[in-house]
Amino acid sequence: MTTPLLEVRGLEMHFPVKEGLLLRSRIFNRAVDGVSLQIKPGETLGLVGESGCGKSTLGRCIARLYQPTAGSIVFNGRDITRLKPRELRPLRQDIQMVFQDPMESLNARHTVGDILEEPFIVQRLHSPAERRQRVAELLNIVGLPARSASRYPFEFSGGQRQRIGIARAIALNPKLIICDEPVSALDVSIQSQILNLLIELQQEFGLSYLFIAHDLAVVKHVSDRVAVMYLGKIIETADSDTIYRAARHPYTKSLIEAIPVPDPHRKISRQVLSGDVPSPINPPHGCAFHPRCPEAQDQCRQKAPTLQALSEGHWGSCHLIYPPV
Amino acid sequence: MLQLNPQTAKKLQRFRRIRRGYYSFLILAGLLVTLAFGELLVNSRALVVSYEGNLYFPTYTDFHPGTDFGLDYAYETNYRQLKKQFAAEGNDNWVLLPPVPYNPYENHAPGGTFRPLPPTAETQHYLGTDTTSRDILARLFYGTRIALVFAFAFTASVYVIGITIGCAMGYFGGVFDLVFQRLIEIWSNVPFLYMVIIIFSVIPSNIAVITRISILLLVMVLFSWTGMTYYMRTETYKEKSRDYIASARIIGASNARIIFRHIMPNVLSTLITFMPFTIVAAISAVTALDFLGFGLPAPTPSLGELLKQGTANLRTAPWIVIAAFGTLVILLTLVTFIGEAIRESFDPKTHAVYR
Amino acid sequence: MALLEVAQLATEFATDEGVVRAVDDVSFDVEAGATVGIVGESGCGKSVTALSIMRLLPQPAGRIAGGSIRFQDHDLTTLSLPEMGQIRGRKIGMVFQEPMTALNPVHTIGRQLTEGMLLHKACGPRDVLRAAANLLDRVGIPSPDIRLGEYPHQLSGGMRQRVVIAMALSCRPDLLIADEPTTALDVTIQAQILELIKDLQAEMGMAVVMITHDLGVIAETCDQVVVMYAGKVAECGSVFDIFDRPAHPYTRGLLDSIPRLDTIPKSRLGVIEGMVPGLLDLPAGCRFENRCPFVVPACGEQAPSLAQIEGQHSVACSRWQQL
Amino acid sequence: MRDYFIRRLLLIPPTLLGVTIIVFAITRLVPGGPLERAIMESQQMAMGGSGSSQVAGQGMAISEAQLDKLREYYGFDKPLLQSYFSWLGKVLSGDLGSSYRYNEPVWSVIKERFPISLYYGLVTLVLTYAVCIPLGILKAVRHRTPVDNITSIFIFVGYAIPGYALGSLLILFFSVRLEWFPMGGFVSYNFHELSLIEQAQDLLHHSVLPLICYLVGSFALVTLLLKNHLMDNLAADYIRTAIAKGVSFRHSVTRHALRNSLIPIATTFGQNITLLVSGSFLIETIFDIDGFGLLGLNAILDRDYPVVMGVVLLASLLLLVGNIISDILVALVDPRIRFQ
Amino acid sequence: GKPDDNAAVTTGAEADVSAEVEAFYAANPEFFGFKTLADVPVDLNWEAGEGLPEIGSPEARKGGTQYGALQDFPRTLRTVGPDSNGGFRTFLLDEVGMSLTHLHPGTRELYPGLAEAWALDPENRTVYIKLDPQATFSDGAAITADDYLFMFWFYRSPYIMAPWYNNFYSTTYSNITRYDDHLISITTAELKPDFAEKATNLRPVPQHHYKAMGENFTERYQWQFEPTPGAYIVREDDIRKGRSIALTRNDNWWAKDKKHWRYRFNPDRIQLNIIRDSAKMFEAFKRGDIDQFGLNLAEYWYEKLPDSDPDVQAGYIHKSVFFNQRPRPNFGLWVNTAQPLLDNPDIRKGVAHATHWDLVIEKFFRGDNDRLNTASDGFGDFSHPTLRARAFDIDKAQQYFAAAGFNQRGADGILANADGQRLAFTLSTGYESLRDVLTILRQEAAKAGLDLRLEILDGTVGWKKVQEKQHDIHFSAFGVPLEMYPRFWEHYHSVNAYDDAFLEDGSINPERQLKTQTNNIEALALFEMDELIERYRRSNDRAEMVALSHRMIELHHDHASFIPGFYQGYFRVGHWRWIRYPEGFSYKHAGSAGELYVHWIDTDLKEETLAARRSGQTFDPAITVHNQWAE
Ligand SMILES: Nc1ncnc2c1ncn2[C@@H]1O[C@H](COP(=O)(O)OP(=O)(O)OP(=O)(O)O)[C@@H](O)[C@H]1O
Ligand SMILES: Nc1ncnc2c1ncn2[C@@H]1O[C@H](COP(=O)(O)OP(=O)(O)OP(=O)(O)O)[C@@H](O)[C@H]1O
Ligand SMILES: [Mg+2]
Ligand SMILES: [Mg+2]
Repeated sequence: MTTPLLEVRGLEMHFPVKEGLLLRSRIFNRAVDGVSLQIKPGETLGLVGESGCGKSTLGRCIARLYQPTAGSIVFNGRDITRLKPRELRPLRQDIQMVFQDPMESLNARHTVGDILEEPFIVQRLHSPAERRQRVAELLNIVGLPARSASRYPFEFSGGQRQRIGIARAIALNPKLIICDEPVSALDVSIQSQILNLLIELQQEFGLSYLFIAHDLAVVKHVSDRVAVMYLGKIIETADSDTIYRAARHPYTKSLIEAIPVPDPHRKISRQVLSGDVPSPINPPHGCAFHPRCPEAQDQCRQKAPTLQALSEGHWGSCHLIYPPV
Repeated sequence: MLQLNPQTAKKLQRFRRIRRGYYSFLILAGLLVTLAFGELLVNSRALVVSYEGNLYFPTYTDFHPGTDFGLDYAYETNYRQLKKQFAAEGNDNWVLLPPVPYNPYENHAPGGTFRPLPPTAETQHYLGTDTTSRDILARLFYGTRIALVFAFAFTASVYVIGITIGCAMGYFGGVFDLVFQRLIEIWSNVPFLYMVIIIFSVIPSNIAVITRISILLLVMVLFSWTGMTYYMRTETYKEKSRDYIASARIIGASNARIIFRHIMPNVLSTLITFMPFTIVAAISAVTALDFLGFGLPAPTPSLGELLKQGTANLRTAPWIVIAAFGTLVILLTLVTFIGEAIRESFDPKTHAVYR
Repeated sequence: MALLEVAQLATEFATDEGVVRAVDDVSFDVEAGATVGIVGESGCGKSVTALSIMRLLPQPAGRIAGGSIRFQDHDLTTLSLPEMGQIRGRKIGMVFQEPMTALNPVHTIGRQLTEGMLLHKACGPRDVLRAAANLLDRVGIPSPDIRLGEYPHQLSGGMRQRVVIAMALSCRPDLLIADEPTTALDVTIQAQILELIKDLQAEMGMAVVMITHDLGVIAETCDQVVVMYAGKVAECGSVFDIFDRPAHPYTRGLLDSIPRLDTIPKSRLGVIEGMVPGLLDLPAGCRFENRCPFVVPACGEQAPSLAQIEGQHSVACSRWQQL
Repeated sequence: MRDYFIRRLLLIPPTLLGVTIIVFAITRLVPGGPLERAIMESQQMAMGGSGSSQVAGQGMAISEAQLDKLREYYGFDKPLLQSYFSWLGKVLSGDLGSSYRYNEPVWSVIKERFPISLYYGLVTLVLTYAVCIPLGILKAVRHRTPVDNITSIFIFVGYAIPGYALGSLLILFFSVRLEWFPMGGFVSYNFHELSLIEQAQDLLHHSVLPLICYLVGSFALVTLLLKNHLMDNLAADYIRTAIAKGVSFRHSVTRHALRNSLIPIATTFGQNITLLVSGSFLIETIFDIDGFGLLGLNAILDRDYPVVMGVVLLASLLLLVGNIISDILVALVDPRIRFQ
Repeated sequence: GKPDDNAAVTTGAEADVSAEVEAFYAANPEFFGFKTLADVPVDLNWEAGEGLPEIGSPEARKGGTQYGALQDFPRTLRTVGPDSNGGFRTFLLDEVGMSLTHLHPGTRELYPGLAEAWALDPENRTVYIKLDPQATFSDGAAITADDYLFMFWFYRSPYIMAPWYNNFYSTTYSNITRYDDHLISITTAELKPDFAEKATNLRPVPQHHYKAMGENFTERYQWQFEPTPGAYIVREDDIRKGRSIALTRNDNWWAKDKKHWRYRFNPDRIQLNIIRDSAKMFEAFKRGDIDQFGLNLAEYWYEKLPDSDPDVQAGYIHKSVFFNQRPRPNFGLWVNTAQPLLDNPDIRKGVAHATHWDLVIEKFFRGDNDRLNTASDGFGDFSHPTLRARAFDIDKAQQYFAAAGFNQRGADGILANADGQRLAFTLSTGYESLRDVLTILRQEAAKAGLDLRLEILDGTVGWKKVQEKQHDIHFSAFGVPLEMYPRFWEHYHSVNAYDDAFLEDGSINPERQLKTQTNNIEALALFEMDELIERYRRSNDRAEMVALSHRMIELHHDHASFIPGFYQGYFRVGHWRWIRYPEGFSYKHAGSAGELYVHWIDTDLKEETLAARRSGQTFDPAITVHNQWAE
């Protein structure tokens, strides 16, 4: 068994909610509440879940954009949870991120050349001439014409912008790229281009991905393993195949059922989940999913389940699915 | 070659299309150029003097005592007289005077007493003279120049301070932000006139006019930068949470780099839209201060001083107030029009209604 | 006669750069009680088509430049504003894409919900609150009486979208236009909303124009489909025609590019290379010409017109027979 | 939200403390305090006056002890902090001290000016909103039409005109030349002899010119603010939703867009409240209106520090309270607002 | 004290200051004497100012309201203590009040006021005074000797917060003695030629009014009108704070039939409204809202109300100039000789010659004003008869500057010395309204190579600056009362310039420190001057004093630390036709047109004029110059 590239243990990110007369934070938004996961070199871990369940927060914690409240992040055998900004800088070469909204994540006042060159400048790599050379290479890799370097982001279409974002992410030859919903904002025809690109890059450079999305079909397509998040916790994780074939958690099941299938012949009636995702500020007692769970029982209301192994590589967090002890 | 960001180019294009603002801009730009070379247009020194075969260009050079041109005094030559004298002598010597042959300080009393003279072309006092017979056009001209330079300097300083502090507050947040917020709230409540009076009474008197103007500028800036910070703070705060900042952080960019390379340029473009209004405020403020007598040190030509003279002589010398008021209003209106046009072209309102 | 007949609709916008024809020669019919889907990439004119039907184009930039929209006995393009006011909300309801912004943030849900009902006298002032509460209940909002007094920001996105739907349905319209009603929502919520619309349609017997870019949604909800590309109809037909026998290369490309649960993981997905042409520099011929894998020089010369394949299935491609 | 307002209220005292400390310190640092003024008045030749007023002891030196006595009288005998805190102590017990200049309690000096400033402030405020809101609506709906352009020019020119300068011109033409309006003052000298209706007329008669000066500048800001926000709101999705329900355009403006556009105006309301009382001393000088602004200016020129401190204290307090009122207003018109 | 039968102010329960006053009298027996009529010397020569021409005109008619304006509302109705020195004080005291005797405006001799008769005892520096038994305060209380005793207590009391008064009344006078209710004597500390004047220009202070004197004097009496022996009173109803104040003629005025008083104080009411802006005040005058307006400034006389003005031409508004002869305010440049360079007499003389006052007088004041020649002009023979101020002379100025090492003109035409130091000084002033004068001086000085940097300061700041001796050259003037002889000590004595200015032998003390907060703002310290001043102070011989005065003025001139400016030998007014002055009204010593209250309002003329103005009817223009007292 290979050593994991990334190992996250019991990660918590609690945002203080300022309140009261003195703005003390007695209440916390438990955006990420005890998440553990592993990513092996060259592997893609898909992360799905509804809006607000903490996917982005988790990604940003791993990228050390946030300082996690608790838990540890071990990258390449090194605990990076508490590194100072200065110590983090070399690490930045290894972990990169691709964001959802390509327009938001590109500085509109910089040319594409500036944007792609910046990683090298910040990391003090290469001479100016080499940098320009590298920028041209990057543009070539992501399939943009070389003259794009002198143009501005808004002169590009959404898909092209996302390519620029990807080019920047791979500029420093990272080992892990956190893709935070990289295709959610794109049209279907563009989406497939980007997915293809990401997959090609992975194969070419041996990258690992943490691939965040809310579209399960997309996640399944790109991932080796999938983790399903609900309200700050991972409630089920397994090989992507297993998840779709043999999901165990009621939430995962209804999530899969909810995906509209582009096939008019398969008009199935499905079990529609009622209600909304509860707020992570005061999550329901017991199992966070119980208010929406069609199979909820008393113990679900009382005790929070923990993530347990269901079979080889398949973990779940539900009282009703634990294998008999 | 200057390569404009196409977005900026588009904004400029939009600006050009707003005719009221664009023409105001052209007029103001023309005015600025004229003012910059003002010494050639409005000056008591001659442009060219030809004396005994030599050519003299006194405008930007040292002063020439009267003795240089065969006169019997050692002080600055009176070129208007010299011109008359040369003409009377009828020899080859000649003098070329600027269109308005007066400087803003000299008391030129053609009638023999220092009194306001109505505008006449005959004495070349095209806008008349003020109560001590100084040429109004010259005083307006240089007063406007000083006011504009003052306003630009003021705006620049306010921006630098306000932006730096506001940005830092928004970016670092937390205690830093809280403390500064309180300080700013307190600071902005301190009456500004006070400071002007104080500084003006404690600065040593043996320093030059220009230094005193600078001190006035400093005091005004000291009490005006706070307004900018509110806007900068929230704006920075907003920008800070955007993904492009996250993507800069993720490649390891330092705080300084993020602030100066990323946040500033993004916030600044909207700040530009405030600029004309800051300039208007500066001109108005310094004019009001002059009007009250706490502004630019005498005898610096200034709009406020002229306005004050004008309002005190409304009935007898209406041309003073008309000239000063007219100049002030035209100037401020031009800048306001430009400001509005900039605002509109930088932040075009989607004019859409549904019916 | 169909409930709604859109014929050769053309809609233009005056922009800084010039006049943009966002919808060009679009025709389709909606039968009473049927569901018609309009699908296409972002910017292809779906919303503009819907807004044109409602005569809700932003003034003064937008205008209907040609064609007709026959709804029941009226040509909507020529109705006076007050007459249009009688149709809007009462005969045709509309659900918008963004539930976050579609509601007035400073008015209560109740006030917004009842406004249309009072206006069209769908019920008397005394019963209106009860009717509103019923409606909310009907769209699946728990404790509707309390919700009526709340403001939009106090509701989640899904709730808000339900309110918008309730508003659109408050006068029991004959036609509901739903412009991407679920795009901004989570999958589970999307499923809820789609179910809701289906149920309501069955109950009220209204026709629905469902606008979306999600082929899955189309497949699940629609009877008829109009595929749009760059302001024009590329293909239209029954949902089975489109999914089983796509005739237009664009429709095919779309269907190929979506990852399905049964595609092989990490395999190459089908792509449509290139970009949608800008509306300001449209090619003279077929608008899909620059991205089409089957392009021949003739495609660039003349714009293909909608040709009938069989029944209601038509396609705007000059080479459909060869493919 | 309640906590927010309580906190805002709690923050008022420290802010006032800071402001008053700074101003107090400044009064001590300024050369030419009340003492010097008193000495000067008795010794220097007064300009303008007939100068015949004979003062005993003119030109006599006074002893250090006597000087100290005067210092004590003017409260300049103690170190800065000590005298600040004794001032503060008095303020806390409701005593703002007494004016050097008027030798009356500061509070009663301020109180007298208050109704006058309040009158102009309120009328200006009401008129500003009464004119600007309809005008803003008109301009938003008629964007880029001749109506919009022409009113814009008027508004901007008005914005650029300094009110005090305009005041002199107005007096010249309307009071001196045409004698249509009085030359200034708040009311006529025989005001108290008039009947109620005449009093109202008199007040109005006196207010016209100053109000014009007050108003010219204030129109631009509110009108444009409203116009811009209304335009944004008219283009907003929820208006489309309303129209889609069959609501007429007029109602969509008045019932939907307007209230949203008033939110930013409510935010600026706080500053306008300060205008209520602070007025503009320049305009007040020109028109001899004995208001708050003029009081402040004169107090500064007269080195009447207790009044200065009183004015600063009150003005700051009003500004702070005004801002809170703004916040409350915003919270009232905008249910989304959740201050923390 | 005397029985308090007129308790206008005090109520029974309140503090009564009488005991304190009595105690003070008792503690200072050498100052407060109590004697009987028998103690009055018998050989006194009683005078009553007989034979002086009567003031005012029998034609004067009583009645009408006179409208005037004040720039600022009076800060107080007190006449003493903080802020009592405002413009309204003249109305309360100088013009409307009454003292024992007054100086006749024509002859400068004493004529009776509250005194019925007086007798001088030069040997003892004492004046005996018989009070007019008819004299009463406006509240009806009789004026008696006690009010004079109380006056001294009052002015020496610390409660009034006026150290100058405290000083003045304890050092100028040495005794007051009460013989009976209507006979007192007052002794001055020094026997000066004008001691009679000093002893009799005193006003009574009504003890009954100030019964409740104490620490809170300033606040308590802030708005209380002190009962006056004079013609006008301020009624409480007429005090409209911040807006207007009015004086009302007291119909029962005790002096209304007295010689010198009966034709005066004619208007029934004097209504004073507040108009802050002087330009606006003038407009109010032109509208007829104000009856008369001072036109001293050339700007008003020639520009704003020229002879050609329609209202003047139509005879509605009359213009009058009255020349006078009285001590002249010393407008001029006060040079701080303690500043570097300015300590050099050559520089000072150069500056004097580079200052073009004649141009200012000629072109700014239209030649109406005259050059002040010394700092002590207008004191009759006490002033120097021949000395002339240094005239503007570029050559001389340059010579003097050259002598001080400034002989090269810089690029801007300003002289510099070998070290490159520019010849530049700050010319400051606290007179905002005279800034034009300074700009003219500056322009002209530049011709002589002297750079004057202008500093126009707020009045108090300017004052503070000179008091701290931080100025270079300051443009200012000290108030000069109508006195017989000039004062020298506070301006020119070295004790007001330095601590220990000189060593024993008269040489300069090298360690002397500049003294601040004094009026010697030239930092003038001349050993010889000190001696002269001391002799002058000791002298009671008029001739000796005249000689000393001349010598000191010369010395001061030679020192060149004061550059005399200008004086105005006249006053001039514009007044509406209905304001009437006595035929040929012009008094040698008068300071203003209104101060004697000899004018009256002709209400018929007022109606006529206003009607004429409406109908366009005109009268003969009246522009009068009373130049019998022109110098
Ligand atoms: N910087 C932050 N400060 C405070 N709370 C935050 C912050 N970022 C996220 N949150 C909160 O944390 C929770 C999780 O947010 P997160 O963005 O991680 O969700 P997500 O799963 O990425 O949702 P989406 O699909 O909408 O992107 C939310 O309740 C959010 O409000
Ligand atoms: N107000 C407008 N002014 C100018 N052009 C407009 C305007 N509204 C829409 N358009 C243009 O019309 C075209 C069609 O827009 P439309 O909103 O119908 O697209 P859509 O298919 O609904 O896309 P999406 O899936 O993003 O909602 C776009 O290219 C757009 O640029
Ligand atoms: Mg997210
Ligand atoms: Mg759309």
